[in-house]
Amino acid sequence: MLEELQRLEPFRAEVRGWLAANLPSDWRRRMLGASEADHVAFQEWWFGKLMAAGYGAPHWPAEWGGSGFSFAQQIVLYEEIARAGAPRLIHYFVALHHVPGTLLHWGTHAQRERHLPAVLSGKEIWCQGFSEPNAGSDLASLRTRAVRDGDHYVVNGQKTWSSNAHHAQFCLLLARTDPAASKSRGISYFILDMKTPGITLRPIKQMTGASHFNEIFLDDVRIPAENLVGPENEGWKVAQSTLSSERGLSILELAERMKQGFALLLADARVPGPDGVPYDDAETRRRLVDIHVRIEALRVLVNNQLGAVLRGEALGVAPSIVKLYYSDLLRDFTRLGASIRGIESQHLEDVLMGGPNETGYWMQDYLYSWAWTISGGSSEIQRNIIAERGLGLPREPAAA
Amino acid sequence: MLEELQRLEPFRAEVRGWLAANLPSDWRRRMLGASEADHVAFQEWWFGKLMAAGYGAPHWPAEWGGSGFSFAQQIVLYEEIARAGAPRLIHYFVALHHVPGTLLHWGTHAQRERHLPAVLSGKEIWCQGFSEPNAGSDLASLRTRAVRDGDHYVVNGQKTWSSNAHHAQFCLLLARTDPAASKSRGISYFILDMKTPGITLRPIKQMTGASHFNEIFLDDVRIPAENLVGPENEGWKVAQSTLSSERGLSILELAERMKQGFALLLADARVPGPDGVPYDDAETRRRLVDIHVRIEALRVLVNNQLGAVLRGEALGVAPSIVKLYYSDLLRDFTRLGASIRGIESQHLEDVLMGGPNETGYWMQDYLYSWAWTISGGSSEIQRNIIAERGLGLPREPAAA
Amino acid sequence: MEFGWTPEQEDYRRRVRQALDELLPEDWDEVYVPQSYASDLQVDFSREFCAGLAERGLLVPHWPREFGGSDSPDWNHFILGEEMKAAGEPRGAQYMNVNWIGPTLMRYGTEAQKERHVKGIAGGKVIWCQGFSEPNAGTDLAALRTRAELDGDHYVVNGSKIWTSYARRADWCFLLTRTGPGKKDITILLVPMDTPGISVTSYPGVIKFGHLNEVYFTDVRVPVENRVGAEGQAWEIVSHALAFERVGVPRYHTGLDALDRVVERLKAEGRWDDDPVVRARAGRLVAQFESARMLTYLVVDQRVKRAPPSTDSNLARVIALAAVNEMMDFIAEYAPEALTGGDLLLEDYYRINIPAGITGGTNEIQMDLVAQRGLGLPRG
Amino acid sequence: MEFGWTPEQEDYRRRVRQALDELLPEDWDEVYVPQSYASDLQVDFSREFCAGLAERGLLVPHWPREFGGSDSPDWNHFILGEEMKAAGEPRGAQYMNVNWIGPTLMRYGTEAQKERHVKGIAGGKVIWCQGFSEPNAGTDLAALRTRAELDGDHYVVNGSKIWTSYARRADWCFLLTRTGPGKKDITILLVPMDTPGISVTSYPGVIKFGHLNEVYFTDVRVPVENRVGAEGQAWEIVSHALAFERVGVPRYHTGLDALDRVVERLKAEGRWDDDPVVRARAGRLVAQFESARMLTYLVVDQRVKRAPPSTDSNLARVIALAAVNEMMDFIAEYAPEALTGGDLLLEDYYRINIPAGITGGTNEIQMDLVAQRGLGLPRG
Repeated sequence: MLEELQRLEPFRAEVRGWLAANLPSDWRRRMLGASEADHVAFQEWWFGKLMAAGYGAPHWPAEWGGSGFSFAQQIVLYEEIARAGAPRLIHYFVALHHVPGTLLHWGTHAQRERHLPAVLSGKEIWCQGFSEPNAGSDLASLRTRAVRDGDHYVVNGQKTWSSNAHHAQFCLLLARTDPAASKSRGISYFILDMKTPGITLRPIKQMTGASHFNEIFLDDVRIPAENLVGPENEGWKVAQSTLSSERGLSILELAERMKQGFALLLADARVPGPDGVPYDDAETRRRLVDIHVRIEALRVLVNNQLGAVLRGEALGVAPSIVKLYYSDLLRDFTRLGASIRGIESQHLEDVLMGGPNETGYWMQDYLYSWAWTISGGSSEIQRNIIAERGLGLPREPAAA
Repeated sequence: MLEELQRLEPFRAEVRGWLAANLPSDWRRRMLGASEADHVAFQEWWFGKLMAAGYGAPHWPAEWGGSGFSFAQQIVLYEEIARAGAPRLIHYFVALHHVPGTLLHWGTHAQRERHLPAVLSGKEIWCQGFSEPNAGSDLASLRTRAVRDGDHYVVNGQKTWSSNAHHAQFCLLLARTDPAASKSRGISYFILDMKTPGITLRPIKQMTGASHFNEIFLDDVRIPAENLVGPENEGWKVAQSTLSSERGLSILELAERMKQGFALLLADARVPGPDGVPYDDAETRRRLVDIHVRIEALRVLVNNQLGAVLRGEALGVAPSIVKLYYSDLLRDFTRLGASIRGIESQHLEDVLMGGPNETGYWMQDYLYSWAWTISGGSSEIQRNIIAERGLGLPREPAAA
Repeated sequence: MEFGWTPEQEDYRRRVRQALDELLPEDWDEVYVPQSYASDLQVDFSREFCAGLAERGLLVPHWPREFGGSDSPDWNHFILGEEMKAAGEPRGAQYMNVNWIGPTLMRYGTEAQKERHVKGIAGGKVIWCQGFSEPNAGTDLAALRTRAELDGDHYVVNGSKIWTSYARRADWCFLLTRTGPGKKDITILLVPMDTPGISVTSYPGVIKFGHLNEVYFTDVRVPVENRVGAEGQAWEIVSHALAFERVGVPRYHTGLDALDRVVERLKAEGRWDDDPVVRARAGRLVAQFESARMLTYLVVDQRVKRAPPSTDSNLARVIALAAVNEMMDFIAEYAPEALTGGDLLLEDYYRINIPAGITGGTNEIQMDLVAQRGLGLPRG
Repeated sequence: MEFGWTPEQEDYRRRVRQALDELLPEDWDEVYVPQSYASDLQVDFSREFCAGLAERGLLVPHWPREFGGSDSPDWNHFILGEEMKAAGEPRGAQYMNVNWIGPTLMRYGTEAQKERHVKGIAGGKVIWCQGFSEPNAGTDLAALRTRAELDGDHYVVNGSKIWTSYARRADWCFLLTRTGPGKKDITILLVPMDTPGISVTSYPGVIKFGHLNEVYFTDVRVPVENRVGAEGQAWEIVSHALAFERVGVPRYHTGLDALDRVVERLKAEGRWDDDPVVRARAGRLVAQFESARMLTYLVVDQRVKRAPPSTDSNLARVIALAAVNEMMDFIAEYAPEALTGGDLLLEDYYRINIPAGITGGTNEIQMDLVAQRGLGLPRG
């Protein structure tokens, strides 16, 4: 992997130069506590800049308006974006990764024509409607129902932990079309227009005051049959394409940003705390070292996965391992930050919109780390995937 | 790194074939609870076999009787030895790694001539006299004194956690020659003949009943001046050569063996326990997955270090990170094993001489993991190295 | 050894519960409690509630009769505290008044101060705030920088205080000021919050619904007669005051309540009966909170017997804080939705305990104390 | 609430301590204790020691007078146990005799059994072992496979038992046998260990110095009159017997002793005074052991008052086991040399606690019990 990346040093220099010239140096100041509207506008502006430079859709095929970069180029690009501390394109995450990953494989031509160019125009924000309340550790046990009614499906149910649903025009929705089938069968996959009547959003108010996530209530929502993606009752398979569309690049970005977050914490740890005590006592040192070691391990785990993608190898449960490792680490890391800053951490700061998971407001970061764990396929789900597919342990008892 | 290793597939096949043909299938049975004498004889026999095949000293230069293998070849060889579950050459570890690593750089020609061929003959076992009791986390604070007296040095003091000292003919010894100099200065490096009068050994009896380690008491022990290695008072520098002589291969071997140990534990976890309860409950699954994830991370950390060696890069604190990661993991892993086997673990089994750190007698393995942590440069030392050199934190307060 | 309450103590507990029944509004649990004890709503309500307690002789029963108390036994005082805490501490801001500000003024105050403030507190209608912490000084008195300079018969105060709960509604501030350059040159002033030059700014905080207050003092003139004790006597007075807090809040009540709430949620979701792991964790939490309860009782018993100070009160806090810490993790793991608008009471419990549970600095210090003083003592 | 001992209880404790002073050899701590309670040396010594206790009325004081006891109050019995444990439990094997084998036989034994065994136990010179556990059955009675078949006026026993402490020196075995195919067809026999067909094999174990015993029964003939109760009555009898063990051993004494020893080592090495981390950990341990002590006292108090069974005894064990677990890690991290021949007493503490501390299965079960029964109970 390294050799391939070394050959890309000129490309890396080019990206770095572009970022230095184009990333607004004051973006953090502008986005600290920014309004939702300002943040939407800023994300759209920054995505437009990236698109104009050819960096906005590096993994999209050229025929659909992307840069058609090699995977190695994508790695370099994501590394540089993270190292520059550029804003995360969180509003476009689903649209840029999950939408093409799903539609290019399962979508009709009409669906692709309708949505793919719109995504790259920056005008179309997407969200995901997979998770449901009380589904516990098993996505396949979802209960939202879709019933065929002429040339429509009528959907009733509830989704939760949907990121940025309040900004989204469309949603990738899973609903059960055959209630008699066993768990992962009888599920279908839809494109849901968020303007359809019968949709109600309830923001999930995090303890930090922010609400990145929503519950989505679906009450006799009518979806045209042409918005079905893939065959009826095969939605579980379609969803696998969605979930595997992101081949390690966003975790690369997160791991790279975490390294920077750690540098921030190290700097914090050198500052005397609110009680005038220097925080280089033995226990704090020990905890800092242990977190550092785990960040190093995360980085090589990510590289390992990227290497496997580069070589075209099957990933197996590697993505779950990396994701689980990251989630646990993010929680322990931010908790250490909160503990080092002590009483100061109780002050609630403005949220940095589009910032990393380690903003340096450690208590907020710690509280957010829980939401992160739940929203993106919980750690329990990852553990079960690893236990069953990786270790060959029997399925978890149904009740647990 | 991967490409280099792929080119070595024929070599790998050759090694694997040789091991299949030459590794006694009953060696575990023979070495389970074997006497010390039988174990010494067996180690010598196995080392002889390896030497005859050209696998005994892969990293030694050809001029001194080694195979002069490339580092990539060494990686393949160690991987295969570990995967075959071959005995660990624990009696020869110091002699094969630390002795040439030190003497080839710092030794006189006479010292090399005297010792290097003898090591490869299998007749010379070496031990290390670095650690001292109560030295805490700092090797440089050692207190064993060596005073020049004519053409000898007279040594007094105490060493501890010396592995296999009771079998050794020679010892790599650190002693303080200038008590006025600050910590890491004023130390000198000696070759100590273990037959010299004034040496007393006390076995350190582990809870498992085994005693791999010894305390060494030095009472007016006279060492000829020609046995000084490197300049007087420069022993600290010489010791750095010793400690860096082993460039990740033994941790590779340990990590590879740990993967096999985990397979053993997984098999154990499927067997109903002594109370007739199957051990696939949610908590055990969770713990198994977490250990598995950490073993994967260890493996990629090791690969990362080996890759850096292959590319000739400076390792920095990477070896300390890997070592610390391994030690913590070994402890948690074997503890999980003991907890899964429950009451059965209380039965003390015979020790598998030359076996891996995960023999499957989990309680014994767990108890041994503590000794492992202390003996090979404790986890505290590794943490301090990482904190000071890796993170640039201030030195630990002297008192702590 | 004798565990259990006397009939008189049981009666007393019933009396307290009855007062709570009579004084709390019907929507107390639903509306008031989730707003947190430092909310304007609760602080304002405490004037009504504490006045009601005062009428029933339940606001300052542990005080001497000369100050309006009834010299009630320590165990009764403890029972009162347990019941208040179990009800969500409706005394709110005034918990401080009756537990240490009043008693401190009884001992160190001038006759005029006693007449005004001790009586005021006993009436249940006065709100105090505590001007201790400062930016970059935390709880270290030696680092305080808010200055008070004598100018005729007034002190002129300049500086600022942080983490000043209740400041938005307080009538008075128990203020620590610096009156000289030395480490111990700290002096206590009683400052009316409506004095010109005082401004209160509120910031959002994570630790509770509502706000953290900062109080700024700009040329605030405080009459010399508002000084408590002599100049430089603050260390002694504060140490004495804090001794009243030795037992601390009985955290086990709210902890066990929170645990019950999580368990109810898990049962409703069908995740309780078949999951031995979650039950085992809940069981350990019960054990920890009950330990804290027993140790707290032991401390009260020592106080009742006027035993010399021991580290047992620290022990009780260490155990309670460890339990709180585990309880927080338990909520976050097994009922995370509760922390995002799904259960205001659990969320409030979590927020309030963040300083104790997560930042935990105090906890470390307590443990060190225990080890320094508690080991090597004769036992058995 | 009343914490503290009465003068009578203090007197009783003094009496016990004096007996210990008189009866223990001078080298008890140095020679006997490190050999572990199950060593031949200690088992043999217990015949002398317990006889001495019996003479002083301190072996079975809690027994009814008709069986040689003095109906002493439960608290006295507890004090006796605390002191014995603190001294390293010199009653050794006979701890079982007086705590449950004797009382069980009083209730379920025939007159002849009472005459012989209850009296024998009260004399302090008889060693019993407990034939419960079997390979692949653990502590699950339903899975027992050691068979007893009636042949005239004898049972013929075949099978084997594991973890049989004291078996090398025991005079009698309290043996569980299977007398039918059903889950509950378990019957108790009292078997003289010198009966032909019994062999004892000892294996080294990690949990203590010395050995783990396995006992093999080959056509061992046991007279029918040695049966306790009826055939199939073992479940009832064992449940009753185990109820005597509810409090369990007071683990806090040995735990705090071990902690003191580690702290002494750290002080001697200069690693105590300047390391707040190690002190904080030690402090937390003190807090945990003291919690266990208080909860144990609470359980004894309930027993004294003949209160209905609660989960408090489980709570006490959960807390004690958690403390033991942390204590073991503390030793291993801060005094690892103690585990490798450097300190026999610490090493013995560590070994003995391995089953409780590391394998911990029991602990999980206890916690589950607490959660199942202890939550939702009325409080306060």
